Amino acid sequence: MSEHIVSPKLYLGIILTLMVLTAVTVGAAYVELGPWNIVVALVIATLKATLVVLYFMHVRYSPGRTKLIVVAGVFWLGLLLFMTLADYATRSWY
Amino acid sequence: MHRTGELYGHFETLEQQRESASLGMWIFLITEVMFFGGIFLAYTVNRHANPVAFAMGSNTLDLKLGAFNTGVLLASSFTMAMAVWAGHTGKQKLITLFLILTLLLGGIFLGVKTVEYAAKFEHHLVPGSSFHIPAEDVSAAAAKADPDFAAHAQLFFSLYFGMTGLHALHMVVGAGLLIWLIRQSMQGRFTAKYNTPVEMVGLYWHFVDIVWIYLFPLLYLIDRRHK
Amino acid sequence: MSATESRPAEQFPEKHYLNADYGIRSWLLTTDHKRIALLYLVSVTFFFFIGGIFAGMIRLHLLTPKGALVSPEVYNRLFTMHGVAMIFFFLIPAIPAVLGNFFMPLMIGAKDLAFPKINLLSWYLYMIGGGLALFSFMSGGLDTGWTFYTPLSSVYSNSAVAPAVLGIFINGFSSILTGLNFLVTVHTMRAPGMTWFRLPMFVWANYATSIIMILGTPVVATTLALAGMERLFHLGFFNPQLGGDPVLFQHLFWFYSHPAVYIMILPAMGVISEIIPTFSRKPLFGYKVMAAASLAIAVIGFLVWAHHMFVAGQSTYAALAFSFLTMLVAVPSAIKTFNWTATMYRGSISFETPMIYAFGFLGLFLVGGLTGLFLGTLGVDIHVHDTYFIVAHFHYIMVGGAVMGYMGGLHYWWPKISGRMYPDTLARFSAVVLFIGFNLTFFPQFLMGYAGMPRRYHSYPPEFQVLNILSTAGATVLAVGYILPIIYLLWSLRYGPVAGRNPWPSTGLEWQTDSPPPTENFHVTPTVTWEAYDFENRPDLGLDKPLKTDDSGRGHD
Amino acid sequence: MQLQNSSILPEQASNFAGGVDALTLYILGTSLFFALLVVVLVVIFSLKYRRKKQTEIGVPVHGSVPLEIVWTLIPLVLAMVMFAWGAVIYMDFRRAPSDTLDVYVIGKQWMWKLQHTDGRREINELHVPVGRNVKLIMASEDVIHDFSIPNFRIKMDVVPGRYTTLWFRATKTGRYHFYCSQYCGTSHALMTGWVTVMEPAEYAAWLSGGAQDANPAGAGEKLFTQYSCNTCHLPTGKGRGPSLVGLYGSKVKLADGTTVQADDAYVRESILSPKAKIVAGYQPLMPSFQGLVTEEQVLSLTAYIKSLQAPAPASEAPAEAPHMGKK
Ligand code: HEA
Ligand code: HEA
Ligand code: HEC
Ligand code: CUA
Ligand SMILES: [Cu+2]
Repeated sequence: MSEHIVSPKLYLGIILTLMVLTAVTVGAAYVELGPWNIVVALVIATLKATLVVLYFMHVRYSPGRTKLIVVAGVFWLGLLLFMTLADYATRSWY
Repeated sequence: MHRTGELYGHFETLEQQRESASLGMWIFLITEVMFFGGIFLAYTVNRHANPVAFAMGSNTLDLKLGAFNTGVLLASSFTMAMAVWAGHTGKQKLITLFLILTLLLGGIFLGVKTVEYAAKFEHHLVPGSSFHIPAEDVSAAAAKADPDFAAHAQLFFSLYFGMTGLHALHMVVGAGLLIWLIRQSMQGRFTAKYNTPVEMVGLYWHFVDIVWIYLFPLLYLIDRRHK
Repeated sequence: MSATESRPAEQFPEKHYLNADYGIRSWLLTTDHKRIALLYLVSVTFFFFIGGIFAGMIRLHLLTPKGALVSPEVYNRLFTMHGVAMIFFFLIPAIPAVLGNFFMPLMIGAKDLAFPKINLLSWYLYMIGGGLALFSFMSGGLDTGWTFYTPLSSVYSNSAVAPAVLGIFINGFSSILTGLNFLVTVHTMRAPGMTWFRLPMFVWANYATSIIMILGTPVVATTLALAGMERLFHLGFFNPQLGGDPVLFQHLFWFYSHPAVYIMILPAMGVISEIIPTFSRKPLFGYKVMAAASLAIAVIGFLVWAHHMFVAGQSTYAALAFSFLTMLVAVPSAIKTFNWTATMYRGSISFETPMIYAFGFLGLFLVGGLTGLFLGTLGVDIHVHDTYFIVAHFHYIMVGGAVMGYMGGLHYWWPKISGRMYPDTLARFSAVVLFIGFNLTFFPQFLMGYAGMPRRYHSYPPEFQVLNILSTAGATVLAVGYILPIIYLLWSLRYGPVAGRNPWPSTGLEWQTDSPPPTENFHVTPTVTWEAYDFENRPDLGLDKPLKTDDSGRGHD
Repeated sequence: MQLQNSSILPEQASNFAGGVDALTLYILGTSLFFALLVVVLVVIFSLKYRRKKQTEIGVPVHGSVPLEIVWTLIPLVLAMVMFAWGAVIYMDFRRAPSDTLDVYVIGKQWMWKLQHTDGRREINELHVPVGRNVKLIMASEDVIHDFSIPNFRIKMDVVPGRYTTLWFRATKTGRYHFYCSQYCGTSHALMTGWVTVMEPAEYAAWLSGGAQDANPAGAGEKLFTQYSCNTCHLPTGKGRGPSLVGLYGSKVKLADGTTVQADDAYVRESILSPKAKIVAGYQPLMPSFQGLVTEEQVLSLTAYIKSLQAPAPASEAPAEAPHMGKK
């Protein structure tokens, strides 16, 4: 399956990026952005998670089936969150 | 179910066995995603309902320790990835080395977590009968329109302990798996041809890392600006 | 059974999975999926009877408006424990863990599931969970309703909630591991030639079910864990007095528990999709559509959960969306119903016991499913929500549908499981008793429900008494219909005539091996060269060639 | 008790009943059609194609794409009609008209406490005039309950920690059972009562008779002083908080630019968590009264605020409406 062998150099690049992103997100937390603070924090977290999934977990080099599983998992989590929060968001509508 | 070498009797080939293990692991991780998903949802809804208490609770967490730990865990993911790489390239010594490094970093993470937990115990911020919020915090919160602050803060801390505790539990399981791998690896069981266990534990370890990648901003970062 | 008589008598195989090894250890430590299936068979039957006894007491109590049997406290415990035992410990594991476990590997030509040890672990988790539930039943019982709504369950109830919740939590992992095992098995363990579109529909059904199990069950596990912690440590995730929200619990609970109803019905649909072609000696009508419909039910089934909460205080617009999606999920079920009917068209239909059950399923599932449409419709649900109309709806679909399917499957595969035949006439008779008793029990409940009788009432206004008496009378008939099979199936183990490899005959791989099968399932790994349900090109079955396809030209597609 | 008439449907006694029953009959018709279709086909096939010879097999028909499409589309369309029709009824059910007679309902294990706007209290009984729009504003003191009136074809959960509302217009005088429909513990089955629908004149007589507590608006006025609300909310609007005169029913502009309808839920939220919605032009100074005031006191305060109507449009109150508040 994932017989593709990633070079340690790439891994090193990824981990450095992850560290930088961590520093960025900590810094951003102190900047007053109103509701955007949450968005920024979560976008950076998602970026980091994506890097881990694609490279450390080799999904980028994995067969379509693995990709499908990952996408399906994220999608279902999204369903749970989105559809429930949609209720809360629209409670006050008439 | 008899077994010949690495191959279990109900499989026809090693390739089939490897594929099954990998598929099984990925499916397992998806169930984990949904498992944590429920708590993340509970966190979101409760935070939305009690913004003041959650913001103040979040500010009691030690950001330096949290950020440090994030770095540690990311680094451990890196060493884990290197262990898998060493497996694929058949460098037996390196497998063991990287596994040990991963275990060490995981240990540091758990150690720091213990320090953080201990601080919370000291300040009576652990949900339960001894939970206590200083009176001035309560009145400060009441001024910000949350008279039931003590209860709501307790909610924050129960989610904090629930989420980080569940994460730590996963780390402990992961550490156990690493020890099991290290023992096998020292016996030279893993080769370029057979290293499925290393790869599988690797997937698990990265997943646990990802959970933390989200826990860190949600618990430590959001609402920092209020201080 | 008549087909058997015309064929040469077969011998009971000398060595098979049942006598491969002896002693209690050989069962409790087995990794043979067939033996694990039998462990499940015994345990789910046990819980069915526990639940059935509670049901009997419920019905007896409701004979009079004031309540004939027990105090309100006890009555509330009865229906809660009835629901918990039946849903979590009987019906959810029933078809997948018994029939699926036994037959999926056989049907795809594998030696076992992909992870035999995990399979055994699933059973142990089930037993631990079940043990905790029993412990809760015996140490004061449980009075929250099977839905565990907060803050009633987490703050106000004084019953043994914690052990029950923990039991269901642990049982959830059993379900997750079963689903995981099935998914991997279908992907990696198929015999040569067994392509995706040659899989029997029962395998597709279990595949779809497994998807629900792995994606839904973890969420109910977290939910119950949160509710349990809320109860034990006085936290407030769902308690408004401490800052939480009770409706959130309902969202989380139904996110699993609605899809869970499809965990119950999909495998039963799979069983029916095996039985109808076999006893019509004809391919399943619209094979690919049927497979797609199973997956569609599993996926769309995840989008409708809040139809249980139309009057629970969710937003108006969310209710609209969920009602809309509920209507969509009814469509694949409609497609399935029509395809089963069409499968019988121009078949060669015989009426052995499994087919009688399949007819029962079809009729009762129709009523249950169609009444689901009333509930999915917003305007009507505000009237019938939490009345006996709901009770009737779900018993029609779960008892009339899923349990009928389970019984049908048990009768269909019994010769393979045990190697022996049961008395067919008696079995058909008891299927008919079941059908009559069932309708007598639950049809009146539609009427009382629409007239306004709320569910979970230990006493009720006198105008509902006549209907309640009818319902109780029906339940006694129903009980007979469930006890008879136990008797004759056990009898057949010893005295039943030898069944032979393929008594009906049927096209699936599972019928190619001995009855009962050997431990390794097949003496030689089979290679599949035929399509599913293809009676036409199977000389080995000893059947005629089909009549000439007719002028309508619709012989093949 | 109302006896059922000869029809299979229970008595229809509200504006919703006819619509719900009509929709039920439509779904019933559709269902009967499909159920009969399938059953008749199964019977015909069973008779016509029953096995005649032991080794016979059926004609291998594999499927038909046009048929599949037909029996996908027909149910889909019929189900969409059900959805749309049901949605229309539901929207009506969720959106109360503005001219309602309000009754406050508090559910607790295991009784219903009801209070009319002029102070008349009832337990497990509800008196309403025929032909008037009535709105129940409901809260729970403990677990979730549900107020359900089958002859009106409506019900709504009563959820702790917030308000839910239920509205109807009774169309027939008489006594109708109401039930608690959400399982709420031991005596759930005893949490029932009767709605009495009366002629308006009779109703007015009933209202004025019987024990009458200080009306909630009056009680609310006392609380308004007791909790020093009046120190910030001056009727002139010159206080630290906005004037509450004429607030109820108006549209409020918020600091974040949105507007909200000032209904019961909004007033309740303003009292319990003022920070949630800040009125444009004001500082978030108001303290929360969460935990200080009980649900009943919130209801009284709300009733008082409601009674503070600007003097100008006095016309909207119908003649038989109970007068609200003083001056
Ligand atoms: C196996 C279990 C099972 C299954 C399969 C279903 C299937 C369906 N259920 Fe049911 N349901 C339950 C078990 C099940 N249900 C339980 C246990 C409860 C109560 C829980 C509790 O509160 O305790 C419940 C409650 C319940 C509610 C909540 C009611 C309330 O509390 O107010 C609703 C509302 O939408 C609903 C709808 C449906 C629908 C639309 C389907 C559909 O999937 C049905 C689809 C089938 C058909 C439609 C029949 C075949 C179709 C045709 C012949 C063609 C004609 C079709 C059309 C015109 C579309 N169900
Ligand atoms: C798979 C699920 C399943 C199954 C199979 C059944 C089977 C039956 N159920 Fe039930 N039921 C539920 C799931 C199920 N139920 C659920 C989820 C609820 C909701 C719970 C809640 O509200 O929380 C419910 C609620 C429920 C109620 C409503 C209680 C209330 O709201 O107050 C009633 C009332 O008639 C009822 C009756 C029955 C009957 C008569 C049977 C019969 O089919 C059972 C027949 C079987 C036997 C009778 C056992 C075999 C015979 C013996 C062991 C001999 C002894 C027999 C006697 C003494 C009669 N069930
Ligand atoms: C310390 C001053 C203060 C006190 C005391 C106070 N309020 Fe307020 N109130 C405010 C301010 C300032 C606002 C506007 C900002 C906001 O929306 O929070 C407000 C807003 C409101 C609103 C919304 C008004 C609108 O125009 O939308 C209501 C209703 C209300 N208060 C009711 C009460 C009640 C009832 C009490 C007593 C139980 C009370 N208030 C006590 C300061 C106060
Ligand atoms: Cu209150 Cu049921
Ligand atoms: Cu549902």
